[in-house]
Amino acid sequence: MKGLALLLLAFPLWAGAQDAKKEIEKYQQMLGEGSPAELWELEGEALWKKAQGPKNASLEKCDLGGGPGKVAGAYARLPRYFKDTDQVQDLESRLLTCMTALQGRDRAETTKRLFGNADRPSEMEYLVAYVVGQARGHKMAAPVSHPKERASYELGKKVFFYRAGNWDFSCASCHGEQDKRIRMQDLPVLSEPAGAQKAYTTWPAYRVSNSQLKTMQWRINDCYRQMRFPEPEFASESTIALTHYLAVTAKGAPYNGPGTKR
Amino acid sequence: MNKIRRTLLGATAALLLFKPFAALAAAWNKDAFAAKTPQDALKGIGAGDVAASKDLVIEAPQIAENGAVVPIEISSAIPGTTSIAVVIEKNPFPLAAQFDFENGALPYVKLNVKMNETSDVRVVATAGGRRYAATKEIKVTIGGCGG
Amino acid sequence: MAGPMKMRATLGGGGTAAAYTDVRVLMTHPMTTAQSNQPLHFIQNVTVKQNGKTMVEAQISQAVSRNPVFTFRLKGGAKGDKIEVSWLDNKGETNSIETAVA
Amino acid sequence: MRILLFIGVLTAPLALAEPTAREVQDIHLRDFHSKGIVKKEAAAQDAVQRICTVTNDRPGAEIAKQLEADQMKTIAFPAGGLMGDWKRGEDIAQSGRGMTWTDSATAPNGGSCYNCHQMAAKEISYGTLGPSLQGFGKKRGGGADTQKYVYGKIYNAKAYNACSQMPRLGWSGSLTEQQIKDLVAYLLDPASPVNQ
Repeated sequence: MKGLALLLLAFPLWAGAQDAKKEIEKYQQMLGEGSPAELWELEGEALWKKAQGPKNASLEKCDLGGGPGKVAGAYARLPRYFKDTDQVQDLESRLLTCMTALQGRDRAETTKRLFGNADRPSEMEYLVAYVVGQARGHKMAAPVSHPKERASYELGKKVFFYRAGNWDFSCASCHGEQDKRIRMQDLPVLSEPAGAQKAYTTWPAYRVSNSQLKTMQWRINDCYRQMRFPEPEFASESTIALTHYLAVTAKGAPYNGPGTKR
Repeated sequence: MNKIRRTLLGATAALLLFKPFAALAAAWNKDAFAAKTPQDALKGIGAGDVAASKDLVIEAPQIAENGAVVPIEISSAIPGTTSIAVVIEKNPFPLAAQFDFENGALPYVKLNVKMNETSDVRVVATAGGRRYAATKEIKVTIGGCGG
Repeated sequence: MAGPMKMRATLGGGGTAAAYTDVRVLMTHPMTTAQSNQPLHFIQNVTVKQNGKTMVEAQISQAVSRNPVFTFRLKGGAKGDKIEVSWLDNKGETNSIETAVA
Repeated sequence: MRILLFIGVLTAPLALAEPTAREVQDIHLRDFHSKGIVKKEAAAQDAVQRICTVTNDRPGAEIAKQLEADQMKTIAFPAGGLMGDWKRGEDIAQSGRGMTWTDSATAPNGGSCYNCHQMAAKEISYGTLGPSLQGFGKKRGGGADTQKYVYGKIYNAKAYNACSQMPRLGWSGSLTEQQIKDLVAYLLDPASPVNQ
């Protein structure tokens, strides 16, 4: 029941739509004030510092773009081009690189269980919570200077507007016009700075419907599920490019995650 | 009730040095929490007779998008408030929590509760041996007791 | 197994003397209900202490959301006050956290 | 053929940094995989999807007309009456299930109508991506032509507006003939809550 129909249950006509909107905003605000997301950050920090893998190493020397071990603010400047892999990487993709390079783990093992659940969150979810929490207050500044960054941004834009799947949707079908909503759910316009900033700076997020912290890769994956697309590969070029496009569009806004969502 | 409990605690403290929490377990009002109607829940916490009070404030959204997490903030301006209980009338087990305040804790709490469906949320405060209540209806669009 | 807890205790209320101390505490716990298909597992007691003195004693039920978050408010208070929050669940598991008021 | 030529002309002058429509499709086909009931091939574009994407949903009058004519040919209008049961139609309008990789092939699908449209006044949890359909039957009447239009629009919205954001619910196999008839009744039947 986590499809497009988020609010299948009708509630009786009791107030105007405006009042309903105001009350839902209040709900979301109060939700954010009491978020368990910080628990994921704590656990993620412990995992970040834990030595594991064949090389019995921690991720503390992982280069997220600012040099080995620099975590503070790193997320606000992702995705970006990395010389050692010669590609544009988002946070999740980069974490996988570090697990392989620093800890000596193989890709099959590190990608075996990327999306966890409330009873057993994934290592990726914990790590992501920690790293993004270290960027709170940092202004979004994903770069587009390297030729590969330019290409990634352009591809991301194309991916955003690409209509396909059984229902002919693109991201823009729902996130392309002002003041639209699905059921009661407001839809930010992600191709414009205001909407992209609002959404991007509050993801990844703790979702109370899953009692679980969800990553940006998950967010994109589940959008495609609801769009009736086939499943995108985790940290594939398309999903990284799409993330890059959104991050660049959101530039300038202070990062404020991990957020808390319904 | 607190006094009785504390006496019991004192009496058994020596036996419980290594498991201090076992003593607290005795302080869980099993009957009230097992009550299936709001009336029985109120009876269970000794609040059969309550007076409505404007000094007891429930801050909560009127609509919760997800009943699994409904934020509620409660504060009492009734002088001498020593306890606040939360009763969600339409939950299968209506009594959600009871908070006892001592030694200078303000009669204030903010917590997240589960709501099975749209329901009145009744808050009961105890002050000077008397009970006061406030009620707020919260609409739930997706119920939250399954998980 | 008891998962991590997190707590923040801050002075609030403005002015030079604090009007109150805000204690915000997060607990990792499944808080399963009788309606879920899992064994009933939930925190029953939460205790808040300030410098060793009990301030709040809470009895809670399965109706408190998964991964509970509470905010309590203690009168007055000063920097360095020791705040301790502990919980006990229906299976006898416990956890606690201690912090100094910032 | 004319349509394919058109795509070539349209994509040629784009800046070098931008991947072509064909390259973007190839990247999707490489990066997406089949899961559950959804096949990888669904990541490829048909003529409607491709042209609407490259023209920003504004293909121009002539191309639009041709696309719409092609799409019209896909609609299988059933013989006889098109009015089903509005009560069943309401359930279909409410349900957002179906066609995702977590849905089953056998459970009945919904139309997801309320995700995008206002319909019955009593349902305040409605989306606004599509126009409000509240009182639709009251305004349009329930004549044979209107029934046919509504049936066709639900079956294949692109036959009426080439780059409509509305899914082709009959053509894509999301809804059955009977389900679409039930939705026709939900919109047009004077007794339906949509027209109260």
